[in-house]
Amino acid sequence: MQSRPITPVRTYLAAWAALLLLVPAMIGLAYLPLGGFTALAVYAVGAMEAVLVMRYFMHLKRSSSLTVVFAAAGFFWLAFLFTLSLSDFMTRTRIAPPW
Amino acid sequence: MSGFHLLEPRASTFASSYDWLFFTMVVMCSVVAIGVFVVLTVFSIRYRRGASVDRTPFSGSSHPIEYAWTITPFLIFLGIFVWAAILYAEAKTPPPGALDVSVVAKQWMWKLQHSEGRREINELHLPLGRPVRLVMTSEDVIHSFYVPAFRVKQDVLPGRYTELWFQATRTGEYPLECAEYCGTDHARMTGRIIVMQPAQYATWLSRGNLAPSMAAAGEERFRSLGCSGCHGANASVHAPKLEGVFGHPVHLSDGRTVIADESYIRDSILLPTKDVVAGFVPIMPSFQGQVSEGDLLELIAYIKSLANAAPPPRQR
Amino acid sequence: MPTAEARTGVALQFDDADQRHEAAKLGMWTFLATEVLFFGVLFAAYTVSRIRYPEAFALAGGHTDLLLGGCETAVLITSSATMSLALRGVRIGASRAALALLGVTALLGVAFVCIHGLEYYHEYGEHLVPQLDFSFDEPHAREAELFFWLYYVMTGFHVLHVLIGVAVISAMGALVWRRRVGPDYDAPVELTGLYWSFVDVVWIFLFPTFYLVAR
Amino acid sequence: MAEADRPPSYLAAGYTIRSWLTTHDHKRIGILFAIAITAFFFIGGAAATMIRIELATPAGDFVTDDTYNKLFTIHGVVMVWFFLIPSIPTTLGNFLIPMMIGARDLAFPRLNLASWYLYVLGGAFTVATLIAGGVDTGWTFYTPYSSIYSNSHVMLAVVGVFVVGFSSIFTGLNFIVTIHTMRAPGMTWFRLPLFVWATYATSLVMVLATPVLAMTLSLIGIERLLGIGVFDPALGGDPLLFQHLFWFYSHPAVYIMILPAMGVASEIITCFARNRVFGYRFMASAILAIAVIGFLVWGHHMFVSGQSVYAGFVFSFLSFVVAVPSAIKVFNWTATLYRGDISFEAPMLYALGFVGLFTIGGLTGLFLAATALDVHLRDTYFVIAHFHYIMVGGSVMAYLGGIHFWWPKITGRLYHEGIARFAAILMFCGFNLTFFPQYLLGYEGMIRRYHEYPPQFQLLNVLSSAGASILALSYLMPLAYLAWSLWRGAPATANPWQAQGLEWQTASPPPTHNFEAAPLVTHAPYAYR
Repeated sequence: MQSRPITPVRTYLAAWAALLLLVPAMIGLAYLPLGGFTALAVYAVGAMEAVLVMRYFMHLKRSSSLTVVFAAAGFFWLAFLFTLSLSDFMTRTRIAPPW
Repeated sequence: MSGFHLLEPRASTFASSYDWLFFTMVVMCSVVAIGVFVVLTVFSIRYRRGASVDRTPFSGSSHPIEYAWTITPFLIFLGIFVWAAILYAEAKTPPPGALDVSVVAKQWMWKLQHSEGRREINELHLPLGRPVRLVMTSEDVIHSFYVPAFRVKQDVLPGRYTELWFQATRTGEYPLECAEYCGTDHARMTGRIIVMQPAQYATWLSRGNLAPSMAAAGEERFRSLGCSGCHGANASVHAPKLEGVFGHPVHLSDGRTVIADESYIRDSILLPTKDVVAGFVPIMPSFQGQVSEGDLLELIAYIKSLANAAPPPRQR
Repeated sequence: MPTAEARTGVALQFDDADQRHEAAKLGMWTFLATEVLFFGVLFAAYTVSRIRYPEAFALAGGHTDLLLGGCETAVLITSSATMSLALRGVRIGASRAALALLGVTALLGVAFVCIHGLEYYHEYGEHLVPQLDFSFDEPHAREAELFFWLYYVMTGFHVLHVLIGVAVISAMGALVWRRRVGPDYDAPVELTGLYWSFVDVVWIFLFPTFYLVAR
Repeated sequence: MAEADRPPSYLAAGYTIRSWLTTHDHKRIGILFAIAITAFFFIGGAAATMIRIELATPAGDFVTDDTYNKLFTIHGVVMVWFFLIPSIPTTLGNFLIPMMIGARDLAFPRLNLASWYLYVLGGAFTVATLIAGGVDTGWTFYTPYSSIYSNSHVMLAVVGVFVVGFSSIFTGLNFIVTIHTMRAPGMTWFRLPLFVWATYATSLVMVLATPVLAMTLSLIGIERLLGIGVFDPALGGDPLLFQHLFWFYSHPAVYIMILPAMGVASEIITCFARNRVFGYRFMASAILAIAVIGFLVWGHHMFVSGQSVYAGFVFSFLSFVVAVPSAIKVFNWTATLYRGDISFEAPMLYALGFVGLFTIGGLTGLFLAATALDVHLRDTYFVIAHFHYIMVGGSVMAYLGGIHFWWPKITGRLYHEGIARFAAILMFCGFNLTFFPQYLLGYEGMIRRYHEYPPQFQLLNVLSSAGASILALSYLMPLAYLAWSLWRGAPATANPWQAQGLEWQTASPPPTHNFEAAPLVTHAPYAYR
């Protein structure tokens, strides 16, 4: 039987601290006057946090590439859903104004 | 079984270009299908068990032929895609100067109104050889305006406008059908399109009920709903003037610029705080629930009639 | 082929414990991929609505409680960390520590639900529950109601996941207590940890979605 | 090994009903599924029969408008979710996947059984919908009709589909994990039979698409219950959002139906042509390509729905792209016959029928992928004919071909070959007579979901209804002679077709744990020569 990897405690604590620091960062960004980019910046921080959780708390860092592919698949397919449905919602204008 | 025919009549400009593409595809697909079936049959007979033929396994690489039959269909598909896309873009772009007709669908009937004011139910009289543009909405569920002889179809949605245009090329009567399932009497939500010579059409239009034009009715509503109190020429309230707006770009308070089309005017009446014109305060109340779809179309017709009026000097 | 004896303790379809562990883990990740799409539909509905009504969503988004939301985020992140540490405890055979950490995780989960309940209660007081006695003094009342409807559906669905997680974590505590899991066999705890951290990931995206709209 | 030492077959592992309802054996669960989906096939078929009777005359004289609407809805709901989607994966897939990869069972046998119970529960809701008075939204549940306007039992129907969706997710998850982790020694990815590849790809689609449907239907349920939601325009929603979400599932669902059928056809054609499949790697990649690209084409159902023109172009282009791997597969099956040693037993007739009908169905799909052509054909009988060619001509033919092919393995009995061949040919003819006229009807503008139609369409409709009666007969025939073979069929040997594949290396019917000794795989599949 293979031995399972034992992650050191300080790795978990470091990840936890980083996550707790990113939360106020996210809130702070939301107050910055970046116009349309605020949402983008906030969700980018969110994505960073999600990656941290998945890498360290969900041990993707030490998992096989197959596991990483499966972990990414859900998000990847969600991206299909978003891009292609937004390709409709964002472009509901005429090709050329007929006037 | 009367009136059986295999070829659907072609009664619009779009129908002929449509059928060209359609029958090209029919020929092409038949060639492929027959080709596959012939080869299947020949192989089946030639290599049937017991026949004395050379059965030494195919030894060469299968890749060249596989790439060939991957890339060839792809290129043909690309061609069809482009051809169809060009036609589709054309069908989605009404030409300028089209005759406008308003369509309101509801379970299970079509209510149509010409901009001159004449109303029809489940029937649409049209002049030959003139582009016609329908601005359509639904009062309940999704319907679909479909005229097989014109090869055109467009879903009619509640809560927004969709448009459809065509130009009839043959006089006569053609069935109009609802193509999107809409409940109990979906199958009976049908009607007729009657294509007439322009002169006849003009006579037809002037006969019948002497309703005011849609724009005139809209102007009347514009007053009775109190719109003129703010948007009128002598209003004291700081509201955008509506002369010369329709069909022109409007700058919004959030920096975007939109073309003032039917959908924009509709949204401005129902959701006045959605797209606020730059330099104005969003103080207009929503008219959601106070105006019917028909009223709305009349109001829009009125605002449209102001499209070419000179905008009054801005009082800022 | 391993003999029947070599397979004792592992369900019959598997060759050995490694194969079983690998299968369980892959199964969990596949399940989480479906969960991403479950929540994804709601996020898609939210995104489309927000694109249609940006001002309304900005206004309505100002009525959520950022302070409580921030606390919930911190609580959930911390619980995710304690859950990982609990798994580590099981793996190195420190069952007492593992038990304690599982307890803390479950309590943090309960705390999250309680804070959320408090938030829901406040919003009820402010008439922000759609269809109940919704009233919104600013413009865009109808679209704001849509925002709050999405808020309740999405956070409610998430809270449901948290509650399931708390129940499963408690069950894991029982397994640790009864020595049914340990250094030789930790798959149930590992899978629970994956699920729990996933619930955390969902919240990390829910938080900016409802609490940080145009602040 | 002496006869007495042989482990008992899986059928002899228990004879009580309880032993079946609590089994964890993938083979027995496969049979439970086969029984359940056959029952639903005939429920859906009964609705189809009534539809065809109504459409034999232009007037709406056989059933009322509301009844007709409920008939086509229940036909769609039952056939899509309770027959076509589970058909091949849960029966043949369940039975064969572990054997084909040399495993003793699926990775999660209890989950597999739970999947069957969920199917039955979902089915119970659907039957309850029928008993309560039916549902009239069409299987597509378009909003706002389904969420606000329909007065029928939408909630019950939606719950049924929601529940059966979980059955689908669990089955898919089980297959994915099994194929990844439980292959026998030496069974590398490129030694997998194409049926395993097809089932794997199908499972990916099931797992990644079904949640979207489940959640979307829940949103309809909430909207209907509470009167607020994201789909109804009167409430600020967008009905096209529903269509996007619905087709994000329901277009890939078409590939859930056809991919396993492609796998079955590949197994049968290679066996009866005694030839390696032409271009194995191309075939395997084509299967995966179809599964992935199949997720990107859903908007071709919405060219006239009010979707933006640009989105229309994107979806149209991607739809043509997904047609390429489908074309490859047809060419490769044809090429597999080249220099073969072909015999025409019933499974082969079904498989060849499948190739022919799938070709026609696929080619007519190109018309619907082309934006401008779709404008006229959308919601007409052209669409109906197209997808029945794929789903009935394709999937059902392949399903029956597979059932015949593996019948000796599953039951240990041989069916009557002559009757089976006759039924296969009858089915092919009946099918074409039923559905080919519908292409012509579609081009002439006959709309789907109409119970009344203009008289000039009657000739073609009568032809179609006549074909349907032949088709109905040809579906009842296998039911009868296969059942007969259970009692009177000759006992089958382990490998009656001299087929390759691990499932043929064990007894017919196989022992509970499939193999007496774990197989070791040393070569690629289809080593017929």
